[in-house]
Amino acid sequence: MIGQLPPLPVAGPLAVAGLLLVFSHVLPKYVPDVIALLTALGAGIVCIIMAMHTARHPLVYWFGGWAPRHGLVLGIGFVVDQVEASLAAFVALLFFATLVFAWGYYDEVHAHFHVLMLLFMAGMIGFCLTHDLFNMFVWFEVMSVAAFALTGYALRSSALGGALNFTVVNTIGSYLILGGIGLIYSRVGALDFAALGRGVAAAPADPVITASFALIATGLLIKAAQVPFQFWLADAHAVAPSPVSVIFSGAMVAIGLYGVAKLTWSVYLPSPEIRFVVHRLLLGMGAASTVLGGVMALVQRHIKRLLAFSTISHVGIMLIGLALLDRTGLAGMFVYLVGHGLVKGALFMVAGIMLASLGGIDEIGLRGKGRDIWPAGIAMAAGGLLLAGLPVGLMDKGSELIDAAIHRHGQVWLMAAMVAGSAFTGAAVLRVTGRVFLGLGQVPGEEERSPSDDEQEKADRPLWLMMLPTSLLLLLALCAAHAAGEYAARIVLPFMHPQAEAILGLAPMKARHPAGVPEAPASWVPWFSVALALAIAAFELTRRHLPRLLVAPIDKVLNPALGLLRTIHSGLISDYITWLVVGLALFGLTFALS
Amino acid sequence: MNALLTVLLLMTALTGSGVALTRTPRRQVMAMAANGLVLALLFMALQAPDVAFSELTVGTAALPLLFLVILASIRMDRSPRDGDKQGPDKP
Amino acid sequence: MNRFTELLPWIVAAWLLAVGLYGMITSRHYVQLIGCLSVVQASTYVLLLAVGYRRHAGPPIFYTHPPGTPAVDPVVQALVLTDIVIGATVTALLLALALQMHKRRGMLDPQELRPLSR
Amino acid sequence: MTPRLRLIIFLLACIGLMPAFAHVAMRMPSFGAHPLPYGETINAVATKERHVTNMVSAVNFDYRGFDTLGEEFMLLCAVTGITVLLRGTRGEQTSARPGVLEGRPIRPRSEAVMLICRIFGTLTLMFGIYVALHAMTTPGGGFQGGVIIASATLMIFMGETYRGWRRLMHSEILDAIEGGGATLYALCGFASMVAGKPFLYNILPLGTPRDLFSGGLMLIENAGVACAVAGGFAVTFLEFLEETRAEKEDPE
Repeated sequence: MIGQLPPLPVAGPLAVAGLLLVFSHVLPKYVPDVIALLTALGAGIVCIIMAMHTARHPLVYWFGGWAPRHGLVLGIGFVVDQVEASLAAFVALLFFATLVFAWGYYDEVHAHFHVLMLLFMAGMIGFCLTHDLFNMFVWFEVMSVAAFALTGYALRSSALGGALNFTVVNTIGSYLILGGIGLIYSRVGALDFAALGRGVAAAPADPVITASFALIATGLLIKAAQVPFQFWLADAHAVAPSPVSVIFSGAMVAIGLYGVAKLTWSVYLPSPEIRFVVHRLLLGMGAASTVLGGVMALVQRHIKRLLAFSTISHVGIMLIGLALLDRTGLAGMFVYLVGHGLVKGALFMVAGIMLASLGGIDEIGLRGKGRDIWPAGIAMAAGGLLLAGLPVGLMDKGSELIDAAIHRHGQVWLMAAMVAGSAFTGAAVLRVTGRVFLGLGQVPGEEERSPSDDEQEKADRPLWLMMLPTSLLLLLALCAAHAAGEYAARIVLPFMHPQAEAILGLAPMKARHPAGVPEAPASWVPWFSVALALAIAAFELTRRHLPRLLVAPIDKVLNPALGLLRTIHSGLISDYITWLVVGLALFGLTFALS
Repeated sequence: MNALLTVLLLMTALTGSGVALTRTPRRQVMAMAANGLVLALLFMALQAPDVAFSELTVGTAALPLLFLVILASIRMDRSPRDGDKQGPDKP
Repeated sequence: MNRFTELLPWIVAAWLLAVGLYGMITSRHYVQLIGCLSVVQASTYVLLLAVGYRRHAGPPIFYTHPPGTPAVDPVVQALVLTDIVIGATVTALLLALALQMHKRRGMLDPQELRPLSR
Repeated sequence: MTPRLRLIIFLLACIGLMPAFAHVAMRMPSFGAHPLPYGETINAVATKERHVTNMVSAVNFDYRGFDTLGEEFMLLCAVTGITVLLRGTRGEQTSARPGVLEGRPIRPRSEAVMLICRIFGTLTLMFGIYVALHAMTTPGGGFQGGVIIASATLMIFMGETYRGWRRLMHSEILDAIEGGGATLYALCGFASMVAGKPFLYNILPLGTPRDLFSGGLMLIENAGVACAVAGGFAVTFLEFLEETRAEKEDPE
């Protein structure tokens, strides 16, 4: 019975979406909402059941009954292990919360919103569960196309512009992935991950294989919005409807990074060149994204854009965890991914509450107007502290694991990047909280010069309905962190290439044996990062009362650099494509160095 | 490698460059149709009739048609730029 | 010369990618940019089908030839078919976005359009 | 960035990529003569196992049928997106009220044009159905056939004027055809599960090779694809052509 589950969370939502479209013209109001909610819930439950039943061995499912013969894979398989199932369950849960949040909001157009959301979810879950490279690409495209359409949903010129940039850049990424698939197929003649992993192990130094990695990783890193592919994200996440932004920042970007993790750890690991590139270039990209996202978040006034930049920063931290090529770091990445998704989802919901209740999204314009919706303010403050690194909950456990991996590799400068990213993004969110909900910060700083928008969303939902999923996500982000850490440390083992331990020179671990979570290297680090965040937020908010002698030099030093960063984030698609090619060239150069 | 494939590959590169380097959208549609046709022939030569067929229906007929329709509606578009109070960037 | 023709498919694929990206970077009209995207896509077609090509072999259709006659790889062809659908749908979606954009802003110059104004 | 700077950066990056490309291209498998175990196995066994002669269809609908499921729903996704994007500002009314349009004057087509379009429309439609039906045996299939069928509807536009086209094309029906086709594909998979087999397992009798109705479940999947593609492209054409209608003035 359990063996029949894997196709359900993908094919089920697809079929429901198709039926919704067929009957969209006759369904009364709220019925599409109920159906979509139940579908997301059902998919989540199925994924949780799968996660519970894969502790000993994975669920292997061959579509069309095409089990491999003589080692040759003819069909498409789902190999569901605990990593895949847990991640898919997280995606379904986030969709469930978002659909509650958006309850009754999208009733104008025949259930089209629900059709798109269900297809979006099915694409993401398929992407998580699949064990076939091209099938992964297909689900990647399903989720991309749904995301493109949902971004432009509001039909405002900023939304359309964001959607255009998003679509063009991500579509180039898709074609690069497809090129990479063609390259590795030419060498290995297979598409199944296990077969590809064997093929890479058989020819580890083949330039065709390294080139295929470069192309596929570029495509996926575009989705994961890492420097220098990050530009589209702020445009798209800032303008998408707030429930859609919840999914974008909470899950979609991280799912792109999961794709990188999957390919790096279970397919390409045997190649020394690729390990070199991951350990140098991807690590550098992660660190750069962490710092750049944090700095850019600090100078935004459009709240959703601010949150979007903070997503770049936190995904950068996840990329660091991935690229350390350390089991603990990988486990940390997964914990951080879920924790960040929950917190960032809740924060985007708060932004949605502002759009609906306060009729705006501009931090400076909303100063002091948030007092009536104080519960949202508490949620936002909590989210800001969690982003800053408050030592409770899943995000902290994730960064603790990543810290441990960093210490093992002795690259302490990465710690500085992580602290900077967390503190900056946390400070940005705390500054918004202080300004909107407490009315502080009369004199705006550098953020005043950033672009803004006069978006608003229909105010037709009671505050408690919107606060319900927000607080649910925050509570989930706080609970059971220690158990989650141990769980992650255990489940990453089957996620890795079968020869991973030999390749990475790790002490072999007994199969599926709890690895034990390493102790935190330095317990003052999270507190330091929170203190830094509070200090920056306080500085920004009390600018008016501070002596000019203190403020002026800081502004004088920082403003030119910030201005340059802002110029680079120009919003022009031509620039973005140029940076994309530069990123591709970076891969080429790093391979040349290896 | 036979001569036909060589010629078709070179023509693909040529017509593809033609699409990318044609600046006016209306002329580009013609270049796209030509490129689609050459691609379809190339796919025939690469022994992929199914793909050639698709490329012929999509790349040579359906997509250029959509481009033409969109260009026509852009040319006709005189709707007031109420936009969202942003107005056109160029006055 | 022989070596060159041997490498020609890969060169053509890379050239299409590069020239398509060049066209996009220098484009002054969004519809033209979307057309350039199809050139980038054409490079994936050429790459995939060239990977699946086999000399002195027929199409993977055994209607007139009996099964067992040498044939080219059918898998890449199936992949390219999917690719064509993806390309067509994304192109249509982009065109719809561009049209709506034109209605809002009255112009479609990618070197002027910014999602959020200052 | 100025266009000039952008171009310089782009060209520098391209030059940086040249050696990498050369290195990879020299090591690419030799064109047309390298082993491809996956495809060769399919070529060797598919006719025997699935009783079809078109290997591409066998891959698309059976061996890798799950890819095509995703592909159909991606199409559905894109078409839904296009509908949302284009209909959003136009509103539902215009599309639900065919023929009563102030904008486009009904310019009568000459009898000859109408006749030619009717003949060609019918022929195109027949050809589309023919192509869609022959998926299992010869080149062609639901996708190609679906696009041709959708193009045939355009002949109505050319022959019968905009009013006639709008009278015949209802977005509700096209939505239903499109969604129904894609759903049919998904239901094929569930039917296999109900029969106690893996998702998309070919549960129907396979027929004889070279026969039009060989392939078992693939035939139904193919029909689903044909409907989804025909409906999807027709909706796209419909929504796009709706945009060429001027609000107040006559374009021509």
